[in-house]
Amino acid sequence: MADTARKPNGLTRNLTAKIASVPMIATALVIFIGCTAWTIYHSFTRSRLLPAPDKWVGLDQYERLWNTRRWLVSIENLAIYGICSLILSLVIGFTLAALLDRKIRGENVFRTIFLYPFALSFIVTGLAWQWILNPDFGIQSVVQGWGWESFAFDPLNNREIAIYGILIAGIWQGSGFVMVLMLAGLRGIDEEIWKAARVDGIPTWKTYIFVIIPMMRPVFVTALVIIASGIIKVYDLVVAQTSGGPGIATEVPAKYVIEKMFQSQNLGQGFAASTMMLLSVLVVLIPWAYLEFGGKRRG
Amino acid sequence: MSHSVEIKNLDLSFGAIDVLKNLNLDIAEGEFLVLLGSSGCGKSTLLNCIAGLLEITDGQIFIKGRNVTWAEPSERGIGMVFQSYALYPQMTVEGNLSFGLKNARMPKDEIASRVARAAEILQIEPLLKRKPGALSGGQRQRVAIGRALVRDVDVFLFDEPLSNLDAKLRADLRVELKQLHARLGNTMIYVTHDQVEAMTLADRIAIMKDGIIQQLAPPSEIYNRPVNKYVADFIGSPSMNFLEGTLENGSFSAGAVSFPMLGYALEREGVSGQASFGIRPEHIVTGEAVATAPVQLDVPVSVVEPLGADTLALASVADTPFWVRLEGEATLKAGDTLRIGFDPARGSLFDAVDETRL
Amino acid sequence: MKAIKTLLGCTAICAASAASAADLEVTHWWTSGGEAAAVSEFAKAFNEKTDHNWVDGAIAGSGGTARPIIISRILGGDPMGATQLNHGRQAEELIEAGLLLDLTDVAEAEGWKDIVNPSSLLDACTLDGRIYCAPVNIHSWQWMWLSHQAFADAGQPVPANWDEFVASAPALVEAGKVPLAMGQQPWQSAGAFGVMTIAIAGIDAWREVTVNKNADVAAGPEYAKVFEAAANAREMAADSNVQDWNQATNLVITGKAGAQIMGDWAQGEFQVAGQTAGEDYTCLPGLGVNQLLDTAGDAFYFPKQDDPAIEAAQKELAALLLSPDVQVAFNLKKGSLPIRGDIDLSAANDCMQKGLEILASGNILPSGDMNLSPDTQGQIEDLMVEFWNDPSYSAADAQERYAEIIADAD
Amino acid sequence: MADLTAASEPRGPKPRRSLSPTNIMLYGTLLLVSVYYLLPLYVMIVTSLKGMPEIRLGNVFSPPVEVTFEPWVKAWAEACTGINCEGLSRGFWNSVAILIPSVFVSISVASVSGYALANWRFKGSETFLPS
Repeated sequence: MADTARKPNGLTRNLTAKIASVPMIATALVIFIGCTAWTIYHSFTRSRLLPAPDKWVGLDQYERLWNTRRWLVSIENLAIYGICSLILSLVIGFTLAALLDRKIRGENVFRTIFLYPFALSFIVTGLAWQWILNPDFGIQSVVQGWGWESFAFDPLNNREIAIYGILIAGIWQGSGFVMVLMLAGLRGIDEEIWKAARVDGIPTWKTYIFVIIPMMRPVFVTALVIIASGIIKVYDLVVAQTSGGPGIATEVPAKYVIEKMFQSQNLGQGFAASTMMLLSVLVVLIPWAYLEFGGKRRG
Repeated sequence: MSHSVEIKNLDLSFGAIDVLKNLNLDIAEGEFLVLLGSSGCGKSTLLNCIAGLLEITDGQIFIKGRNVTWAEPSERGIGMVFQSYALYPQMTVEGNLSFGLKNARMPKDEIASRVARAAEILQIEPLLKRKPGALSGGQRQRVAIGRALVRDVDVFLFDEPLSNLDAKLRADLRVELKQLHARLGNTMIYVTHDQVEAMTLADRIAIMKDGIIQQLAPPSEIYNRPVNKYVADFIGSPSMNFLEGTLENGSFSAGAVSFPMLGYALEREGVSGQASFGIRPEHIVTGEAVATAPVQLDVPVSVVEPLGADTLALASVADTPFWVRLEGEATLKAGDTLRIGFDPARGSLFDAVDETRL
Repeated sequence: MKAIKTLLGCTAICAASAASAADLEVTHWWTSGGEAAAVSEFAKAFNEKTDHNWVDGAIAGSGGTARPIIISRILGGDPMGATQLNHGRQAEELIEAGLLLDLTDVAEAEGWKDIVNPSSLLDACTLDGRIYCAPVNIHSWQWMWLSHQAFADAGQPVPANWDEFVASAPALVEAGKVPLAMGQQPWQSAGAFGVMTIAIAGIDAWREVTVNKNADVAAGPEYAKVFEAAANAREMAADSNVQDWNQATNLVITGKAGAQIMGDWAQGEFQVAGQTAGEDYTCLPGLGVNQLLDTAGDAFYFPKQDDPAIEAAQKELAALLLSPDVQVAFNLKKGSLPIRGDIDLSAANDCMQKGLEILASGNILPSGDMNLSPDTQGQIEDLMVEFWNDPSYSAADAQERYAEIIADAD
Repeated sequence: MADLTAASEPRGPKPRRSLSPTNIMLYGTLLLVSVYYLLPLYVMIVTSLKGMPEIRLGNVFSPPVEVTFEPWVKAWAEACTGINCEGLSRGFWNSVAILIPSVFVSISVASVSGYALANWRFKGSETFLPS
């Protein structure tokens, strides 16, 4: 708008572009902001099956939410899953990309192998890993069949480590895509940087850590966004693999929201939970955005 | 061993494609050698082979008398400067200069003194704490040179280091490079496709084509006595004028034009047959000087290009386009007839078939 | 198509309740083998006995998956002709919002008040004196299934009630059996707990808590006993490493587990396995303590439609669902009890007969579905699934949480 | 360096062992990781070729004793949802029917928006098109 004020023909400049952007801006405003506001408002009401804007209850839904063990466990699980999958996806994805970037034979075959899980739905992924991790006919029984009787590997049936069973499947599905992103990033690095490092006598691994990885910051940010969206999608995986069990050991916030809204028919509670999810996303996002964009302006 | 770099029978092929063919090259201690050629001629490839960045198919490479054919780039005693600068973007200038040294576990004070010396030589002391992103192209290239400098090596390799700079900066940095060479006295091998750089910087120029060195000689010899038509055509701007004709009894004739090759030192006595005669536009005289020239012609002018310091005129001799360089601002216009003259002894004769110098 | 049929229906000007043919989409989540066979009895009867056409809208997955889809379709203005729901409070708000068809005239014409037994089923369909759903069957939770083989292997007589069962549990463990088979789906944990409540705390305490939402009783000594027993049962079920209820039932069938607390639908599994009640397995209604059955079940609701022809078809289907021969055909396949006491079910097996007797004697409870809102039930399920799976969750803590939920219940 | 000076006259390409420790590490890691990635695919395919009794008996990794394509046929054309027995084919065509218009709509919306963003850099346009 300041732009318009400064230049007399500001309004007509790029007029077609401005008109073309109207639907997008309108959609963004109405859908994102409107729906968010609507959801937040209703989280302060006693809405059951139907939204009840007149049944105002203040912070009751939030009080109940934070007194619910299942919600606390869900948050904890999401944190464990989120941090682990973030780190592991990046590490595995980058390592695989770096290995494939060493001009190896059969690169296409390996790339396809690592990427195909990404094309599968979480439901299929969940079921396949549920079989594999099943102690009665999966890995555990096979290893025990080899004679190692005391071998125990049943993450999906053990409350303490069940969330890591989900993680195995999540990494399996998501890391291939991170690998492809990283590979594209590595291919985008100027060949002469590598030459310079060789002339300088820097070992390959050191070149990766001190030169290449810092250069790939934008790729890492992209990968981070994609992994983060995968973390939010973990709902499907949990439903397919464990339905939140054993007990409530693998519950996740999204599952809480959906079950409260549709199965328990308590929209208010579901909205309160989803508002908390939004809030936690903002808590992570705002400082990051501040550092990212605030820093740019200073520089 | 006065040879600094010695290349023996070097072959390089990628699959079925031969890039370098049985190449031999000796470079003397402290020499500034320029590898010159159009793109795809193999000059950068040769440089990468010397640096050890490409594995050769056959042959040997010696640096300072040591066989380094199988040595890693960092063990060859070379420093290299790249066209894209190839600085480490996330490190400061100081970091860029010292990274390789730190990695070689050099003592800290030694690193500091080397970095300080390089920074002093290249006048980049104020930039040491900055990152490459905050530097101009010229500054970046200095840092890149500095990174080669701190390695304290015998041979510097430059891979088109100035091509990414604008014309003005290029000229400035060219001069600085020449001064640097004079100050350091190292052997330098410099790849470029810019003949001005080659002519001004080089002690010797190696002109390459299709993976073969066509001529290896000091600039003046390359300019005055090109060994073949390709070299003659490649060097000089505008390039050499060629007349296609015949050489008989020491006399060259093309169409209506004919003149004796008086004073021209033929490679072999008594050759004759189909030949090209080449003469550079700047070796053609006009005005009063014509009177003393052995060959004098009246030619029609079709195009005039004033360049300020001099003027180029496109004329026609024996139905062949013929560029003439006139001193200063000439009062010439298209359609005029120009009287020109030249000395055949300053020209070059090439065999019409194998294009070698006659 | 629909429009043309409507047009034909209007121009024909037959009787007021024009019996013009309509396509009626019916949604439900009866997708397993036996369930599908049962629902096709409805479809067959509807297609044969009326001019209308049953369009099957089965939704794969359990009620938990299907219910949100069904409800969102009704709320979203794309109502189906009829839909299965558990009767109870799930549809309450839909009725209040005026989205469901009033079936009172059908009920009166068919005399549902007189034939539906127990009458509480019809109460669950009633709001402000109007009837909104057609109950089709009764499912009861209050059963314990015991494996004769497991007890024989342990050298124990088959218990006749919960206390005897608890007493024989150590012997079962010694014989390498899992005393109590238990799946890990939340509703299983909550259901088993409900069954134990009635058996252990007694009907009065249960009624005080579930119907009157008395949190003091929920925190009181009767319920403390229930939680102790549940904690004990949790230990007995510790080695039962299965997920689905039918896997748990299978442990009982194969004699790997001593018993399972599960509703009458478990009986279908025993039948499929070729076992005979009384010889291979025993069923104990009310855990052999309080012989009471609750009366949960399935009902059909009819979302309001603009088209009078469809409305007529909806009402015809409602009447048909409760007709005697359809009830018999459906319930024999489904393994559930019919909602009318005046029909002949001599083909039913022992356990089903036991259930019919209890039903006839009037020892019935209204189902938790009818008393507690889905929200409260959801909270109890969350509590139970955690309690049953986490040995460190003490009975006292769980009871405290339970009392909180009851105090907040509406 | 020691082995270099020891060699009489280095000439031509540096000799390399194809089974160098680096290569063993590289391909070893890749193959090992491939196993992790292929395991579920293997399990899915193997299981889909087994009959029901075999699935109940064996473990998920054992190859099928009797290969049967029946589950495939069943999934595609015969699997029942309620009393409809059309298998996946119905869902597949539904997916196609939804996919085509949704792709069309999203592409047209995105191209209009993309045009706007490409031509008009306004404050906050990064929000819609993070770069």
